[in-house]
Amino acid sequence: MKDDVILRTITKFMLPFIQIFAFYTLAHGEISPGGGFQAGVIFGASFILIALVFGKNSARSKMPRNINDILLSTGDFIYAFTGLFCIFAGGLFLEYGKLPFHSAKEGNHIGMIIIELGVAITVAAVMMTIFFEIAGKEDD
Amino acid sequence: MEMIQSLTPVYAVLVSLIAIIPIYLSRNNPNLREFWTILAAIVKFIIVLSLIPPLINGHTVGINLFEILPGISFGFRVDSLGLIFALMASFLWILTSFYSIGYMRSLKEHNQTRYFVCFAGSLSATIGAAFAANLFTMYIFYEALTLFTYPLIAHEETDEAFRGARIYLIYLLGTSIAFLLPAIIGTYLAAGSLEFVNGGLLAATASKGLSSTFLVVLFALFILGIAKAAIMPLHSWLPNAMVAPTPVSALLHAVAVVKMGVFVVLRVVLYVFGIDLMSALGIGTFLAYFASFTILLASIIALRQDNIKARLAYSTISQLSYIVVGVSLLSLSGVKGSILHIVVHAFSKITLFFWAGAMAVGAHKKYVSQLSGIAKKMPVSMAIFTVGALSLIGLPPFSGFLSKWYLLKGSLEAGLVPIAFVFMISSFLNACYFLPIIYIAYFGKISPEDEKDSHIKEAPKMMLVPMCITATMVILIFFFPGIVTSLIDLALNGIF
Amino acid sequence: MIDFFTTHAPVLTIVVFIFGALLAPVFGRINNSLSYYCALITTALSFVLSVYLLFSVYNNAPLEYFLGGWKPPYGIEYRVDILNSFILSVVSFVSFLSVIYGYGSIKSEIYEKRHPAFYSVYLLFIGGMMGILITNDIFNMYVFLEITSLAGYALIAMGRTRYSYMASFNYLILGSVGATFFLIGIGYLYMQTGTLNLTDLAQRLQGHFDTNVVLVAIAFIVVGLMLKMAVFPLHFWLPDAYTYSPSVISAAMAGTSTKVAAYLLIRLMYTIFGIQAGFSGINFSGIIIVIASITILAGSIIAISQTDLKKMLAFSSIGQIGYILIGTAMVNKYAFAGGLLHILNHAMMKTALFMVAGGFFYKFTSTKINDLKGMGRQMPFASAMFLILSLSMVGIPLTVGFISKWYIILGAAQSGYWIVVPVILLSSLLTAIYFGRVVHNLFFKDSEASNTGILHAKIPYSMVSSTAVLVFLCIFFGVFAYMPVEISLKAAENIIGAMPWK
Amino acid sequence: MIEFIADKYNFWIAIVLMMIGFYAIIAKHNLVKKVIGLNIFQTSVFLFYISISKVNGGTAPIIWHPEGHAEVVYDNPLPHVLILTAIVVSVSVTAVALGIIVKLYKNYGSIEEDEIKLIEHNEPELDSK
Amino acid sequence: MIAVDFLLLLLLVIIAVAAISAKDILTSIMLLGSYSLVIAMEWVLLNAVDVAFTEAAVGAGISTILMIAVLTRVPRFEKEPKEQKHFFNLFNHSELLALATVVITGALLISGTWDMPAFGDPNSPANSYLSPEYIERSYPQTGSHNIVTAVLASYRGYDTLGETTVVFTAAICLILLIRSYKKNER
Repeated sequence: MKDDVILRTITKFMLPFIQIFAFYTLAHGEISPGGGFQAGVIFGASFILIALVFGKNSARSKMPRNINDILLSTGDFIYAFTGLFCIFAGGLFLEYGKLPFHSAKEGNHIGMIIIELGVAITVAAVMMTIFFEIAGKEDD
Repeated sequence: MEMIQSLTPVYAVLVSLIAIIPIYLSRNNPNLREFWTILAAIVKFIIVLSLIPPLINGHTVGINLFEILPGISFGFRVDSLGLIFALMASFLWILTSFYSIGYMRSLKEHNQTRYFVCFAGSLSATIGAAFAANLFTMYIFYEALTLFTYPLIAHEETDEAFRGARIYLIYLLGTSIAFLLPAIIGTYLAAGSLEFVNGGLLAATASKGLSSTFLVVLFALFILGIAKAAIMPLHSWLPNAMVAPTPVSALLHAVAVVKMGVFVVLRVVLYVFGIDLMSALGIGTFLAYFASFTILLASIIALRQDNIKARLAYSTISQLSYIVVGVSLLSLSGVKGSILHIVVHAFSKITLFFWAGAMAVGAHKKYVSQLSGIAKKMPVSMAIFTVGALSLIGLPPFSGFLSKWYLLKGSLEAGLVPIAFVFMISSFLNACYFLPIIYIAYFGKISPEDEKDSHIKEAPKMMLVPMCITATMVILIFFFPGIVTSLIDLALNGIF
Repeated sequence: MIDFFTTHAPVLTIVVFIFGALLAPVFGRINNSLSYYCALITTALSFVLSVYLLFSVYNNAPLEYFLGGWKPPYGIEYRVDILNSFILSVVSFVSFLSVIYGYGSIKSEIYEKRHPAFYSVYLLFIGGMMGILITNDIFNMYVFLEITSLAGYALIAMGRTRYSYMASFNYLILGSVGATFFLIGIGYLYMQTGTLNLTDLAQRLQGHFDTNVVLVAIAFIVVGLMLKMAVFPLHFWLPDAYTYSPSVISAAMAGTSTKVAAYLLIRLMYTIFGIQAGFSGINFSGIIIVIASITILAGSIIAISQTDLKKMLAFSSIGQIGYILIGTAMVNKYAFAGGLLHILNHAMMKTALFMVAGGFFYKFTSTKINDLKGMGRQMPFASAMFLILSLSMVGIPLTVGFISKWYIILGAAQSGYWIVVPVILLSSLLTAIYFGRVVHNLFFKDSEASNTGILHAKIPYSMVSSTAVLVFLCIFFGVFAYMPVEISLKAAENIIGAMPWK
Repeated sequence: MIEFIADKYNFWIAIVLMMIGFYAIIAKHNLVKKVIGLNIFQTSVFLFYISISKVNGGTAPIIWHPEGHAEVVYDNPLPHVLILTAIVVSVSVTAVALGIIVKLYKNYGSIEEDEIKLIEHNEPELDSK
Repeated sequence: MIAVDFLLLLLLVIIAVAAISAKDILTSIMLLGSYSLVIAMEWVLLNAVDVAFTEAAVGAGISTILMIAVLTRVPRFEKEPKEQKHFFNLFNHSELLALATVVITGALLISGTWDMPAFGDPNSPANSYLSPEYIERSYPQTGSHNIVTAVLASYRGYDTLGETTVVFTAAICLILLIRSYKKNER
């Protein structure tokens, strides 16, 4: 598919929109369908699309394996650490209400956004990892 | 009878167990290795001897090491019954050790280290069972003995040896797991404890309304589970185990294994069920008849055996049942006779097995039919055999007479005249299978090849001396029975 | 501080695994051995925490922990009582020792660059099980069940043979089917009750036991868990999985994974299915006892015919799971304690046995029973440990194997399930036969020229010492059984209430 | 009778779908087919859960107008949450299964279960990796 | 409404049967993708929009791509099974046995639905016990308009941590299983 001009052009054109849509899904997870997981999948899918259209090397150069591996842990770490932080803030594990914000409701709200971000990062990294590992070596 | 808290019985058990380590470590130096064996045997005997004085003064010695589960503890308790067994076993271990050295070296056996290691382990298990304070401890040592003697029987590592050892293991482990263990569990369920009690552990529970069927079944499980006593039909491991080296057979058939079997039967009858409960249930009489069947049948089979060791094995099966019958008579003389017979038979039969080993080493003979005229070449051995054989037949002035006397008296005391007849017929049968050997050895014609064969000579001194000692003991006990009977009386004090 | 610690200990026990698993691959980028220490510290920490939990709940009331601060049934609840903290301790202990063992064996069996990922997956595997054990929310159980299963599939596939992949795939399919059955069961229960919290579920199920929905839900949950537990007709995946996985994984799995599934079944049986009551005229405990008896006998019989040591041990594990089931299904204090003790005892014995098998493999790259001839001379220490463990498996007194069997038999006699007694005795005999065969090969046969493929001259101390610790404990708890017995009796009392004598 | 069917047909069809997937898992020898069957099986279970959550006349559980939303009937949100989690689990299992299949093909040159077992039976390899 | 629902479900059955019976695995995979899409539509119909979104992204998107990626490395067509009798392999060697198992399991499941609350019953335990509470509390307590997100991230936030860990597990498992290294590939 690497030689199909139309496909390449359209992909180039669409990619920013896909990624912006991913962020939209993440940010609007609380008022409309969507959330961290879906956002992560879409964001990961955008890289898979790059790999499909421009080749795996090209995708890998945009998202190197090392960074990908670290992101894999980072997202879940943000989530779990938020939970742990709640303990130190005087609450129970994952009790966002005790986070140092104005009110319990505020804390809950912001806590949810933080963990959704964590989920999105991990899921995006996971989707890329799964695809790249299953699809084989970078060059074939 | 107060209990003296003392670790002495523990030491008695541990001596030979610890001796395993130096024996194993000095595996490359046979002399040193044998030195350790002998040393352990002697130390053990001395420790056991040191237990006599407190017992004479009417105490028991013991210790409860640890409680494993509620009501089940691991502990030792030395009473005179156990002491008799332990004395006999540890004394004969010294002799057997010397004898083994001579036997193993003259036959240049392989794997001698394993042999001596397992031998030491077996002795620990034997003493442990003798001194066990409860059924649980006894069960442990019962199983341990089975496991320790397995390598000894398989020693030759031929197919036949493995087969014999496998049968041995299947019979003994199988019955003990399938019958003895449930019996112990049943006892625990009924009595809530497993300690040996003088009047009988279960005697107290009889009044609590336990159904007699349950108790009879329990007793049947015990008897089936103790395959080491070789009561028919669970006897066939014994002839099969004859593939072992002769010192092992001597140990198995005279001292450790089978004697532990009947010893456990004694413990069960006297200390778990108790005389009163036994006679109330009527199972004593039943057991007496059941075992007397073994006495007769085994003697008859022994008549037909040409292999020396097989003949001795069947003789052992029959003699063991003497002891079982004796105790199941439940009369004072009967029990006394049966305990005495443990000792007497041990000395007599180990003499005979030593003799069989001497025949194998000195003359390379394994069958009765080969022995004609052998007395000319091996006069000492044959004299010793004669002593052992006559003792087992029950003639004075040999100790066999004493125990048979008590047994006969006991059967009349219990009012079981048929049993008395069984004893008499069996004595006659004993004569039938021992006297021919003596006859052909002394009066038979020696074959020309044997006449010329210069290899046929007396066994080495290392073997001959222990034989002489045991034979002397056979005679000594007849003239000085007090050594044994005073201890027996002590043991029976609390029971009758 | 102590208060803070006690309050948060339940969740920390699990969360350390998540952190460990996340950090292991990151640290592994810096230095491979860092990931090893990450695994070591994580398992050690969780072991300390779970023992702390055990003592805390043994002396005081059960602990509750509301995750996110939401009260159940709205939020997820952790509930620690003696039963699950006991198993938590067992699992974390076995996993800790396995990590120590792995120091030597993983190096030789797994390619160096995979170590960080390996340790990470290992931590997830153990952490998932710990999560199942501690939670009081049935859907949370499912989530953690999947974490541990997924990690388990990958770990099994890391074995040295190519058939490991097939073993892993079969496990994956059957495991997923089992988990999905469990999920279906949860759905049906949710349909009937509208809640997922176990305590709440138990209350809301009262009076609904005779509905089809609940019966089907129970059937599916039980079948799903039995798949995970490898109970006899559903055991296909287990022998291959244990045989073809790396030594350290066989050891860790044998000690933990099936027991956790057994715990799940026990927990559900007693808290929500109401095994005591018996509903709709179905004798629930009778059915499980029959299944368990068949499992015990079948596992033991098939084990006799095996030619591979690890496979033999695997079939033996199938049989031993039956003991745990049979003990806990009898609704008797002593039998329950016996089954519970068997979780500890079998974990120690089987883990140690697989460790010894791994030692043989380390040295000779073979676990065929025929290749083990004469090993008694070449590896006397390992063979001696194997002998002790075999005796323990048979149930010789003064070893742990005896203690649990004793209590199960005692309970069987008390509750009148006499049929159990011959089953256990017969299986002890069968166990003696198949272990006797191996011991015979070890000590009484001369080594043959075939096992010349010696990989390493010497077995590392890490492998020997971790095995020796377990063997020592097998004897120690067999002699001084007081502590585990007390704990499990109290757990049994709490679960089924004091039963009158006879 | 018609009413009874109308009440239950949703569940029944979900169950039928489950069984189609389950059949593929058991009966198919092709490993990819097994994974496809597993996917169908699990997805159908999810359908069953979502069917539980439906309330007649309800709307999606999103509060559009926080003031006075009490009159609005919402569907049960809890099964949705559970299934969101379960979908993730399902795709994770699929990914791992596919990874194992790739490795199996590399080692055996086949993705048919019976062929692999035959190869292993005929030429078992110890320590082949 | 019911008609659309029923037709979609019928379509699902047809697609499922076609997917498992196709010999060409690529066809199977594409059918599986469409199965996911149709089921997502069904879920939209049942008002489970979040789930539908996820299923469309994951089931129809990622899963399909992954399977096709695998298919580039393995044979495309399913082979006819060789007749092979394995005694212990009860689960594999007979389609009849499989059919029997499936029928029994299905019958059991359907028998369970007999006394279930009706589809869409607002008074069923599931819909009347916890769910009203969630609906009532979620906005005041968390400020989230989407109740599903609120329950997912807050009330059952720990499940979601588990879920994130599951995907993490999947990725790390794949790294462990098939990541190839430059030298000395294993």
